[in-house]
Amino acid sequence: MTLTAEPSDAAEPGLPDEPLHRRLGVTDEELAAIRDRLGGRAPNDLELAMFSVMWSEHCSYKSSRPLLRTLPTGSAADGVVAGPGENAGVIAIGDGLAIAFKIESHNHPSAVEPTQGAATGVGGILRDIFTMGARPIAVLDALRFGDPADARTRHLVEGVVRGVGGYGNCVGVPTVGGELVFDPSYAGNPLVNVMAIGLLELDDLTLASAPGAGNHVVLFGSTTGRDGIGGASVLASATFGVEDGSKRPSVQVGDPFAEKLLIEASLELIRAGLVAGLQDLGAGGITCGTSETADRAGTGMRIELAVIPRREPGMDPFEVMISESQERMVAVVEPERWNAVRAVCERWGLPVAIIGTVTDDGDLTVVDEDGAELARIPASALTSDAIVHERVAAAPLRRRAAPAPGAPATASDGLPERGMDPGAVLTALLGSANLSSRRPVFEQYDSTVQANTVVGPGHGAAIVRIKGTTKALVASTDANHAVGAIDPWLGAALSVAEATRNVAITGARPLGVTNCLNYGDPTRPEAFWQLTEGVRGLADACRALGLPVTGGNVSLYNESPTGAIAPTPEIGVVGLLDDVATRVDPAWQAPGDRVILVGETTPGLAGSAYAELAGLAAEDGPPSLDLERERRLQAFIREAAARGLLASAQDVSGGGLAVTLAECALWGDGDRGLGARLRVSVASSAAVDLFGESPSRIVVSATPRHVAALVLLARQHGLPIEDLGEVTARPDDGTQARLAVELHGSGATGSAEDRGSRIADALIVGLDELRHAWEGGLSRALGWEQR
Amino acid sequence: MATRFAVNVRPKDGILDPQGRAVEGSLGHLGIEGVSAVRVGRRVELTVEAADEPAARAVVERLASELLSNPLIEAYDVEVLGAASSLESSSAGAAPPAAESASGTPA
Amino acid sequence: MATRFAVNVRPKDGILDPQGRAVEGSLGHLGIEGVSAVRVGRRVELTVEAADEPAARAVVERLASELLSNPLIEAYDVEVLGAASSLESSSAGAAPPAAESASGTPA
Amino acid sequence: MSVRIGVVVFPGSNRDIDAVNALEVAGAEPVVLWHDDASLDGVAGVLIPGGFAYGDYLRAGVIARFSPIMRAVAGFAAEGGQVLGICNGFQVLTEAHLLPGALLRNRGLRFVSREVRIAAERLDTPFTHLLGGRGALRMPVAHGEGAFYADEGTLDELEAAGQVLFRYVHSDGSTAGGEEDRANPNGSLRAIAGVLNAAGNVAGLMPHPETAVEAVLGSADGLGIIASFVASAAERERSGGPVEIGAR
Ligand SMILES: Nc1ncnc2c1ncn2[C@@H]1O[C@H](COP(=O)(O)OP(=O)(O)O)[C@@H](O)[C@H]1O
Ligand SMILES: [Mg+2]
Repeated sequence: MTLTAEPSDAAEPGLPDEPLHRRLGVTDEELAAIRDRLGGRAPNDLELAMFSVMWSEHCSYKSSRPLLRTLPTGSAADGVVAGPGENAGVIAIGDGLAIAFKIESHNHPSAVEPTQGAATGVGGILRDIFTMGARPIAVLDALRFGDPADARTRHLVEGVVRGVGGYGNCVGVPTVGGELVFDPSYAGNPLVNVMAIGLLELDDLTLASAPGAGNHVVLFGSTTGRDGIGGASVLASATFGVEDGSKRPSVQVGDPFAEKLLIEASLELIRAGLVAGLQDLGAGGITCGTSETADRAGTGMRIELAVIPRREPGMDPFEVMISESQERMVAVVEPERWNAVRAVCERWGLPVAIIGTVTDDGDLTVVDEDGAELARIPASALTSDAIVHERVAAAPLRRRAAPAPGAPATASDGLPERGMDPGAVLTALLGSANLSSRRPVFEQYDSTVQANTVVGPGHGAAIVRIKGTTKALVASTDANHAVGAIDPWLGAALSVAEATRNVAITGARPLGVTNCLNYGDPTRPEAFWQLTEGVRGLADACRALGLPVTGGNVSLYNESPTGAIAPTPEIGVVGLLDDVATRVDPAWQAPGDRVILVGETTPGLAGSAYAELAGLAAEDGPPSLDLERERRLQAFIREAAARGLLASAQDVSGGGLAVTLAECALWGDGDRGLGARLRVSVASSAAVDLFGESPSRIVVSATPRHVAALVLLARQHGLPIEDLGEVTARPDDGTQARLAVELHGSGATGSAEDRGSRIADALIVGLDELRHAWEGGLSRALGWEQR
Repeated sequence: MATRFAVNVRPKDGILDPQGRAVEGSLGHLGIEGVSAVRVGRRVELTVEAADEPAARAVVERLASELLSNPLIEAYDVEVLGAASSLESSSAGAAPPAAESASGTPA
Repeated sequence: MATRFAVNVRPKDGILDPQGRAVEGSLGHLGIEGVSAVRVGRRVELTVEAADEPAARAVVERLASELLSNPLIEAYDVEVLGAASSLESSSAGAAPPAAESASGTPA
Repeated sequence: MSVRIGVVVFPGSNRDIDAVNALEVAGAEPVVLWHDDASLDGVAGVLIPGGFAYGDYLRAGVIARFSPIMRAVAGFAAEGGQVLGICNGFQVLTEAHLLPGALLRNRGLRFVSREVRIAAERLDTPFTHLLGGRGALRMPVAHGEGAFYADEGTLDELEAAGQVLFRYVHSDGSTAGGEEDRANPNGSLRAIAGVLNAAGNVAGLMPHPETAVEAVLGSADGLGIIASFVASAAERERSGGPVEIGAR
């Protein structure tokens, strides 16, 4: 057999006259390891193609597997029913119900074709969820791009958002949250990470395994075409080169309509107990779906190539075996259930075929029409026994300074030094590309379909009720790349802290963590060190907060000729509210309520939005994180919420305390806005207190009669607490409400007299100005028409 | 000189065409038989004011490859629909009959 | 006999065409001048197996008026692209040059 | 015994989940009607829910129109049965010529998902008689093709005949402007959000009253529309024929 059509005329990293394995991205060392697993025999071309996709970074986790073993994965005591290794993590939530959730990247496909790349990313993660027997009930999209003023970025943003929306809207799963972040490090390599959450009855839990020799292997869903050939190996495992524009592998096109039918048919098959195992086909196509399910069950499979339904004539065996055509599933079906399975698929208008048989020999065997063997590979060699590389990690010799693009390096308290009006700084931050309202984006996503959305995108963590119960799920995604670029351990730990805090401030109990590790080329020691540190930060934070990591995804080689991305450990958290009626909102509720800061403000502006805007001192570092304090803070806020002491709660994150206060004000009273009259004590510098992003802080509001109880509760948790002032009524004279923050304390005036005289001693700004900045910031940054 | 063109954009060979597939799937309900290989694309008609036809065609080609089609997943061809006074063409409803047609695939 | 057809569907006169407007709006960014009256429609290519061409055309007309266009807002015309073996046409990428074209507006 | 209301499910429908929930909240018994069946199973009213029937490929609603179930729905409507189409269901009903006008691409060319306000023009229809007022109702929209269009003459006729059922409004109840007004999410002509057929028994609207039926979801303002529909379907069933609701 020869490979007549190249797996992708483009995708081979090497030169055309190189041996086939290298052209498929398989190293000489890996080829030797493949021979080992074939009992010393050389693979034929089809087998080599199958190994090349399965031993790609994307499918095999060959660089990251040893690291991932260090993560805390929880136990039945945490409610964990399925952990890493399954299509999605599953956690029981009582009432016989469970949630399945996971986050996954589609970075490289989205860089090539943003709309289809993002769309198929949504499709892929949804399949992971319903393959487990869960109905997808929510999607969150975490997106990262380069400079929003850049034409290429704008094209990517437009396309990715269209892709996420176009797919999610059509399949009828609400997109309830996410992130949109701009940073120059993503210019050549955008990040598209999508998280999905599903709800299932525990009885319906279905695993991706292929038990029972003699069972049918059934393929249903779309037909198999040439699209996405070699996508896994090529797209996810190779650094983007300059010349990629001309050498593009085939693009996968998503069909959300077919996915919707696939969801309904799959869930119907599962509920009727018609399948013994179910696996979606994603990266690695049929090769991956069959070898993984067989390996998990300790069985083998014999696949009859000729009966696989195709979209095009003349496809080569390797094309059929590694095609990444979307919207396909493999089911393992007992022969007596086949007719029922076929009936369900046909009712939903989906092509369905028996493509093979489960065997007991442990091999994945591919045969042609005449029964001649085209390939025979131990299933384990393609999956659990795939090669693992011990990569070299090395910290950079010199610590990096925080990236502050185009900003002048000035003292970290540059704000008072330069006599800047803190109100103007706040307005600039709120109107900035990263902190302004994401409304222009999330309004393109159906966030309400299924009639469960209690809080959609835009106001902190998303809240989705569980119909028929008083419960609700609370979800957030976060990643701190800016600190991660300076200290990858800290960046990862901060990401976990923020994502869990976002969930906890609603009063919910975080249940578990999923993560998408977006890093650079693991063969580069510094990049591998970043990954190592990131995993350590993730593990440390999850242990400290007592949370299991139930799944995730690793995306490496996120580099372009302009450099590697900032390390980006995207963290997805799902929490549970036992009674949705007790949820706490971030918005201020009523005039007269007290505004209270819980937690300690610590120095360090590196990695903050303020530093990006105003510059920072060369010696300044990022703020520190005390995971034990974070744990106490989250325990405090949950208890305060449970006891009904809170009118509102919002955490301090991007843009610092001032931005948090502005959000509470703008969203106050059903988005009509509520002002406040506050005093903030400044310890070292106004910039740190107003705009610093030191973690583990929450702004709450409460009716005056609950303040004493809150103070006591904070003391009991060993947390500092400061009453900042009160929420004010809207002026009756029709003038706009204002946010007024007076600064006092030693740092407010500074030590030198002349310095003190130039310090603005108050932040006073009207909500109309703030709202204008906040609402229009993103459209202005992207050059979108405002409406 | 004003010329009216049409740019026909269609999914490339081998690229999934969900719309075409959906139309085929609905033919049964319409009681229509014998229809196959349905491909759904876009057709953009436009008037170009340029010195001569080659100059006008160059403009259309650029538009077609950079804006109107996505070369990764779509192919296009350009048709000349005929001379058009820009005024006339701006209200052109039914297209004038195709005068000439040529195929092109983006580089 | 298998014939390949194209049905061109476009927004009727007087119906605002926001897509066309969007194309016109982005011409400036591309530095393209002299383009006007942009109308964005659909083009559906299909193969019809019928006894003869008139029979095939009747099928296409029915499809075009009932399914492919909405007479309230759209007009269409039908082009004959040429004879096609159904197999060939199923992977038809670039259209063969238009052999003939006729305009029609649904009743 | 609660009244049985059919919810038509096409391949690609997705707000059927919302519709079933809303009907239950309104005290009705939802009955799923599969697109490939030609029978309405004796239901008292038909709700065509939102979603992307057949992927909304080609034109929203056009392929669905040819489903066997739509012949049954047309027959039911011709006999005076109440039919409510929401979002994609509205698109299907216009494509099927059971409602006037057409729904074009949103003028902004983007999908629009947000909360809007609409107000009923008439309170004497099977779909609005329990609303109790013409105040602004809050509910979500989520669509890419929702700009109501008909030619000027038709629009005048629809207005004169009382067939304009809902318009987009501002929070103070004043009618929204054209496409440049955020209150009109899609650029619908004359801010029309929903219409009625001439006989008054078939209605369609783009916003989602069926998703706004519980306070926990942010608004229960849509319940008045769903409840009106359910009540009038029940009334018709009881009286064994078309009912006149209120007086014009
Ligand atoms: N790409 C997106 N898709 C959907 N929602 C988004 C997206 N980006 C941001 N959001 C929403 O906008 C709000 C602000 O985002 P962010 O500042 O990251 O939130 P937070 O400060 O709560 O972590 C959140 O509710 C978030 O879910
Ligand atoms: Mg965040």
